[in-house]
Amino acid sequence: MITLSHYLFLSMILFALGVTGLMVRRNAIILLMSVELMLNAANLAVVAFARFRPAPASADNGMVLVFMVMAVAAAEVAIGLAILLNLYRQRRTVNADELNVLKG
Amino acid sequence: MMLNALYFWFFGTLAAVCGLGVVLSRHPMHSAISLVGTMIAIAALFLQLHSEFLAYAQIIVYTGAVMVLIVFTISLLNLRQTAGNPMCPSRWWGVVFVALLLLVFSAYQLIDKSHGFAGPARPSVPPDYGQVPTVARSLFTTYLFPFEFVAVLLTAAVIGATVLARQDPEQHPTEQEEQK
Amino acid sequence: METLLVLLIHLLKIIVVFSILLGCIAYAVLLERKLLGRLQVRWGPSRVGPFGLLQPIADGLKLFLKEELTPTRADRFLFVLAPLLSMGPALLAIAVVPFGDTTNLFGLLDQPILLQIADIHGGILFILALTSVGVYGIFLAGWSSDNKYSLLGALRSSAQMISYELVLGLSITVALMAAGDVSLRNIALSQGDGFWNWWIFSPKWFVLPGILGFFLYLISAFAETNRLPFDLPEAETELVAGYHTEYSSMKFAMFFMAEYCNIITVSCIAVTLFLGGWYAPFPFLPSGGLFGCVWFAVKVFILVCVFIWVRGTLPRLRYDQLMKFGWKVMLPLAIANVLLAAGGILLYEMWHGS
Amino acid sequence: MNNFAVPILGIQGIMPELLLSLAAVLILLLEMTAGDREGHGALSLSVAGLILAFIATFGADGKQVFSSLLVNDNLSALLDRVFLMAAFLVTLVSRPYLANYGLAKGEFFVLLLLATVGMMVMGAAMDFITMFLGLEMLSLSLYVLAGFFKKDVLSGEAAFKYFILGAFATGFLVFGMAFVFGALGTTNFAAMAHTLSAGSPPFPSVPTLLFGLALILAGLGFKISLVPFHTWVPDVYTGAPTPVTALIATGSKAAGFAALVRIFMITFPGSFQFWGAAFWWLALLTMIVGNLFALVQVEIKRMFAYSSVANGGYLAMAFLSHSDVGIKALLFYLFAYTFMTVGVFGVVSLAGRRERLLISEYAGLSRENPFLAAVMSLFLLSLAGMPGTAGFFGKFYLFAGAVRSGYLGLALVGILTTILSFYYYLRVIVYMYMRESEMPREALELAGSGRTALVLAAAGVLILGCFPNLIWISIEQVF
Repeated sequence: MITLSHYLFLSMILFALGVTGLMVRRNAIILLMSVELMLNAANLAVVAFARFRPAPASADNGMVLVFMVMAVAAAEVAIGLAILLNLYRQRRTVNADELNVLKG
Repeated sequence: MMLNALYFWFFGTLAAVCGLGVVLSRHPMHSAISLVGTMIAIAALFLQLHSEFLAYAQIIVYTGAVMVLIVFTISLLNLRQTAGNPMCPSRWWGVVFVALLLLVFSAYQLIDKSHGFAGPARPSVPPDYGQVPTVARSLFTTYLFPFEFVAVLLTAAVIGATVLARQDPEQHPTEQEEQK
Repeated sequence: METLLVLLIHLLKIIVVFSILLGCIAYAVLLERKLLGRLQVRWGPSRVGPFGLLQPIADGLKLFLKEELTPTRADRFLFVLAPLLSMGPALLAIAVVPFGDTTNLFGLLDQPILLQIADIHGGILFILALTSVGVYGIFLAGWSSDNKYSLLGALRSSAQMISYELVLGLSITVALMAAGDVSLRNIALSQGDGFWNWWIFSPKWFVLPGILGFFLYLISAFAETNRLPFDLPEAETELVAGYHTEYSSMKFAMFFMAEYCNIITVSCIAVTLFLGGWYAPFPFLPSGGLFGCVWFAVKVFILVCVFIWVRGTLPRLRYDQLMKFGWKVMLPLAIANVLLAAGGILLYEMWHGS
Repeated sequence: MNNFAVPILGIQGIMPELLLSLAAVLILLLEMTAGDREGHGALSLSVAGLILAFIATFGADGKQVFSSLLVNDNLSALLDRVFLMAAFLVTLVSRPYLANYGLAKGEFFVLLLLATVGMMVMGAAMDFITMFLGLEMLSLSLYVLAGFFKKDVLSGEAAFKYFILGAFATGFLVFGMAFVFGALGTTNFAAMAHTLSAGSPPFPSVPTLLFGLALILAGLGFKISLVPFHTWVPDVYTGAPTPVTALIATGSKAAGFAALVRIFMITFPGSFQFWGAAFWWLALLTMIVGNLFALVQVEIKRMFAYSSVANGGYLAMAFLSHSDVGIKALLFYLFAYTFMTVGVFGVVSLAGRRERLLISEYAGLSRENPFLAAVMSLFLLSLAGMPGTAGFFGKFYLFAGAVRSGYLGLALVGILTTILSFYYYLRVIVYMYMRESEMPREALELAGSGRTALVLAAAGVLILGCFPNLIWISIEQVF
């Protein structure tokens, strides 16, 4: 039987993969994609929770949340790619390790 | 019930494997295509969870807009394979941390059966659960403000993206078209 | 036993619909060549079989037997994936199109069956979702070929498809608003009793938004299917066939079939949304059961002919013209149209007391 | 046709936000039609919008609007005033600063206004959905503003780092929201509090809720740059255009605190035993790390970046106090902090045609422009917590609150680090007044709106420092 914890577990795996991608990859576009993976994992968790809650009255609430996250993700990617494009024009690279004029 | 489980395992595995592909692929384009795979698999799982509207929205918004934008940028910047190891070995401690987190969470999930965490009975859902009209109605009534606000947010994003990505005309007039 | 029967019926439906669809695709090619020939005052294919009717089979055989080529520097995985991604969504879209109401096959069955493979609630969204996946087929084909013409073709095509998808979405919104539903079957059901109830002419909004919506839909459908006058992605004269330059044999055939399949699908959607679906133009003509399918087929046939006719008559646009047209003419018109339709519906409902 | 109930709109409830958005749209139209090269039109429209919005905040009636997604209470009105003040001062500083670089475009002001709208929505949010949208509006605008100097490598890199780490934090925040939603079945703060007080347990289990809250804390901790999440701060503060830095340091941080207050102090006061310890450690670490790193910096923006981190630590201390005392101290400090931080970054923006990056470059500023040196000293003294300035009372209330709630150790650390901070703040004053510049510079001219902004900020610091009651009265009305 497929239960809530199946979905949560999958969501957790995807989230962890996103975090891992952000940590180990240096290509900026892949970093961006890892963030998307994290957001997707969160969306999956919300939808699963909404479906499995004892009182599904709150389902719309969760779905609107997911929908808003999607819309924001689209906006975020647009901005992120614009920043990347600008960066690429300046430096001819999108490798995060080569961006070291500012030393953290 | 069998079919249900099969469906979950198929798309769940697909999502996880494609997610792994995002992290491990050497070429950004392969990562992107893997991510598209993950998103489609998640949309399929949304369908299983009776969230029809979100399943379509997921595909239309993510694969249809977000990922196309990313794929476009990859090919515009013509990012070829990075020489050597695309991963950064010094960051693997972070991975260990994430793995630990995952382990703790899953162990806790498996142990904590007392709260019914491991297997609540699936509650029956109303027939219009997650359908387009249902979600639409709450978007235009209860959640009217977020709906309108997200429009403002997208406008801000459009302004921002154009400000950054637009090349000032005196520089390279020929590349103007590509920015679309 | 009951479930087995249901499954069997579904399977049969799928087989029937897809075999008809594949046949239609094959003969749409022939139709195009014949019609184009006539438009250009020549005969078109006429050697294979009577009137060239076996030409599609010969074409098919030729494509099957050709050698498969893969460029050495191509990205092999994506190179193979691309035609599949192009073909798959194109074929799948037909699954939600309602060809007719219900039928019991002249009394053969006790219970009427639906003349539609799957009546899903969010039918039109399903199709939009598939369209957005279809972009990847073309894009990846161009990208993975490692050929600059292919890449340019692919970039152009996806940019074009994304731009016109907005218009497409907004133009169908008009029909969705009038019908108050997103299920294709319900939309078709809302247009019975005569052509004046079809959403293209509907009095609900005083005719204009319906017609405008239909033509906006048609124009953006031309762009979505990469047909002339919007066939920039494969413009032979400048791009050497664009994204499928490097494809041959079966893989090429898949792109080819996907294109014609898309033409048929967008025609089906246009018929369902704007032209009354399976309903006859006058209420006294029969449109139940298989008669509906006939009406549906006739309408789709006419639309496909329009596609070919346009190809025969209009010249190709320049790329920047196409983009400008999409963003500066079509999109504002589509948005205005949605507002107009909304206002029309509001007035109508106030008038009729809803 | 389905009829559905039209929701109660409550337009009055979002009047300030509406006015600002309107101003933003007008600026865009102006840009499109008139070609407002020097940004004068954009500046006046922004200023008008901000002032009108400020007036509109006094219409707060404590009602929840838009199906209780937003609340229009005294707290949100007060926070709105903090945001609007920060945005107002930053706008005034921006025009002369941008004009120096020939970049005074209308879009800058549009994004600045929209970022402010985001902050205000965040401050008024009573629901995860609105809070998230406000946060994203704010963040997306700021990412772009940080990279507004397209030709500048530093600005591009700052925008990139801010974006990637911000998106990372957003991921955590959304994941956390998912789990809190799962645990309580709603995204509405009032409904959550109600569910908890009604005694119905979180749905799968209590740890689900705590897991979600921890992730949210991490996500918002980024926004307010608490210590383990502060790594972006020095780079972004240094690379971004200085007025934008001022906004990130004040408005954005205040908005983050507003969200934290709404979630942790108002919605989940009952689970203090769980999150209280987290705040204790975060505040401690933030104070120590911020001040220690600020000591060793040679670049001025980097030093102020760490100083801003340290101030975040002082603010985080407020969470440990009993809720209403804590919130009041927090609000007061936010006012004070806004004035002095916008002030110092304003001076940095305007102290020369090209920015002075190093602290040593400030040598001899008192001769070039005595006014700048004087207000800078005032802001620095206030940051250090000198009596008679706003910073003194701000810190006093915070430390007093901590002591009263029994966190003597933490307050002690706060006081010790404050004393430490005297060194690096006073060092700048020493440079300005007692060192001679190596190469003599001519006298500096200050553009009108920049001078106004600095005068206003200085006035704010002095008034709050001498008559704290003026603002304390309206803070008292919050509860």
